[in-house]
Amino acid sequence: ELVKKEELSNDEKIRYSRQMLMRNFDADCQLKLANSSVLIVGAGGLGSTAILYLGSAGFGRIGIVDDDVVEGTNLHRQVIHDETKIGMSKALSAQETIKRLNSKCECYVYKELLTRENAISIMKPYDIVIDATDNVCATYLINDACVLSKKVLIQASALRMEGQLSVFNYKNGPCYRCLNPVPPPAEAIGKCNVNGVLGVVPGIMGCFQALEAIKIAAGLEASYSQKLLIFDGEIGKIRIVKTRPKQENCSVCGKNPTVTSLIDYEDFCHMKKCEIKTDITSNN
Amino acid sequence: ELVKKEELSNDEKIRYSRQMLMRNFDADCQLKLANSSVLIVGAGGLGSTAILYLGSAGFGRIGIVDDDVVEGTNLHRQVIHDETKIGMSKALSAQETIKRLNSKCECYVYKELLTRENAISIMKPYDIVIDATDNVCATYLINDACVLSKKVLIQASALRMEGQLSVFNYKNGPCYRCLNPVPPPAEAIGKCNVNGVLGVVPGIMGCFQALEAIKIAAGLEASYSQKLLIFDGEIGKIRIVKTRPKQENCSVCGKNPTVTSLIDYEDFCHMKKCEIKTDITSNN
Amino acid sequence: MVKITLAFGGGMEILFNNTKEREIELPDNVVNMKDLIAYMKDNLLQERPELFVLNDTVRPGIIVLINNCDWEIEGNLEYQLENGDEITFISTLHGG
Amino acid sequence: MVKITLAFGGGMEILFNNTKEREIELPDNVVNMKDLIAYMKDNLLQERPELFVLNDTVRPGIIVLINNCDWEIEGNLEYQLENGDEITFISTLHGG
Ligand SMILES: [Zn+2]
Ligand SMILES: [Zn+2]
Repeated sequence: ELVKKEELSNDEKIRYSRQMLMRNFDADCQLKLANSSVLIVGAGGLGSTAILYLGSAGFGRIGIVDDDVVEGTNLHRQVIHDETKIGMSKALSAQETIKRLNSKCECYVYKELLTRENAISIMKPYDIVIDATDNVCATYLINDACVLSKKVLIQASALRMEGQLSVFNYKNGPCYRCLNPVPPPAEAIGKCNVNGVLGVVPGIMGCFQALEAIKIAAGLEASYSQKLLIFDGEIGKIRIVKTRPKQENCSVCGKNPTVTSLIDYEDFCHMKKCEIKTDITSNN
Repeated sequence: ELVKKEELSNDEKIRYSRQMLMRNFDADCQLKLANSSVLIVGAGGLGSTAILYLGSAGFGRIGIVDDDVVEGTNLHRQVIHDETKIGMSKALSAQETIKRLNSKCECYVYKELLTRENAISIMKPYDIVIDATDNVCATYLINDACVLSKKVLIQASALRMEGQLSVFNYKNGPCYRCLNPVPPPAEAIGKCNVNGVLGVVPGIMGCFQALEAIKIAAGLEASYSQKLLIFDGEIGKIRIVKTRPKQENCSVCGKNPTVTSLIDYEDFCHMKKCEIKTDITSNN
Repeated sequence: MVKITLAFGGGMEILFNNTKEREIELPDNVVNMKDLIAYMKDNLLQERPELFVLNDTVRPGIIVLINNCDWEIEGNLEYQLENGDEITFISTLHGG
Repeated sequence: MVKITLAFGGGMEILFNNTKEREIELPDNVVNMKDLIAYMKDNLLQERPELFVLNDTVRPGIIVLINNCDWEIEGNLEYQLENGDEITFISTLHGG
């Protein structure tokens, strides 16, 4: 548990002064950040900006989960790493960057794959979870773990020049399964290492994830709960659409849930383990 | 001048492979990036993400203009710098980050204030200019210099939780003056060091600037020419609105321009020099 | 004659002639979303119907919007199409 | 009775009761944008009129949108207000 601060230190008051000058974001908001924690799952394209801005905003604690290592082909979009980090754990590399950027932010790393076995315990010390992963199995796993352990989830994805984002399990809003009760057929799922991705597009989406996390932690209202932000960078179109509310018959957050503990997500998503593994290592 | 490449090297083909996998962004697009150059004016909040993503995308050359030094109060939003850079030139600090991230990108720095005397010559070796400054005088100066030297301009700004962006002087579209022939009264202008800014909001806008620059350099269509992207992060609303076309009576890009060389922008914007200077040093 | 706009994203456009937006005029027998999906499958789809439909509705993993609102709120397959409607099909993305 | 929505941003909302969006019913004598600006100045503005108007139009540095389109395209001060219009006033931002 974070030790609850009653007051910002003088250093913090100076460091975050430009933020606290805002009419709608006062010292109390900044103090709430200092008493909040956020876990980012994935230190790849989405994670790069999400971690940079969450690490610098004034959160008391951030956590980074990634079992992958930095590769040269990552660097066109994973700008929290660099050429000197090739071969290094992405989680450690991101932690190093945050320690230089904001030495006062407690930054923990988990150099492992998030699994049904470890997800609940890794999430436990955090208030908010950011899904910055790149595959559908991880997304269902994180969603279910967030519902079971009552964490707000900020989910996003990016492919080619497109991105999608929504906030789940927030103030009685829907979860990812409410919107997506059945996973897509395996052959319908695009991947960055097959379909490609323009580097800055996950950067944009990761920034939006950080913004939502900051607002939620500071006690402002989330903007994209029961809403979906849909960005098409090719044509510059941005849709913010209303989605269905929490579904009574949702299998994990509904009235009579059938998913009461974490399940086998590779099986649920019709994916063989080897495919997932490939996807994560080359692409996270 | 950049030495024109006829072909990507094998290293480049590997490094940018995830980008070139896209249906709508092929090896030819990546080669166009390698043969393009972009100048970023301002290595602050907007510049941080713009520089990170432009430096990593595959541009042949980027340039960074900033006369300011890194301060502790910058670090909640200027994530290209870090605590070890406090007191260092922002332009040099950003260059250091880019050299680590992408050693193949030619990255030049100009540790000076952009002025009516040096603007045209600093811009000369670049195809595209990013206005990532924080004050109205700089914006008019950059606009006029871009019109006079026929450069595409990607202009953005961010304050509190809001951001605005547009592409100017692109394919016979309007310039900043077409939309804003008269500068606002000095007392109506907000500033980050008075009104505050949430760190990640300029991050979002800088990413959008990078995206537009990449698309333009790669020969795709710009999305926000004769359009204005207006973001309100407090309520999560994004407007993309149609603006007026190029104005025949525009004083710099119109049929009978009265501004045919750079002018005194402090005077034009009714600002005393000391105010501008304060604004830039504490805030860029 | 009911005229609607079809919009595509997330890769769905690849199945429909690589156009992200188009206007179409509907034949008289296409009155609701169920009819529209069948009509699109038979007349507009270029390839691989299994990436669009499953059991007379869209396959899992496609976001369907009626005038920029989740179709679940608007009545799903039973929604009665009106002149000027914008119907959007966007594949959920997985990547980061 | 013409009803319109007023929207504010970029700090303009501070001058108008700190609301970013509100519906208003217009008196019969408010028919175009010129009338609306005068009406807003006299009836809705909370403080500092010089931050909103100058010489019977909005001051420089305010983006005016009529149904999310630059008012310059729509006729500027002469635009005739219609029921359901959304009129937006957003201050240009300077900061980074
Ligand atoms: Zn649910
Ligand atoms: Zn002009």
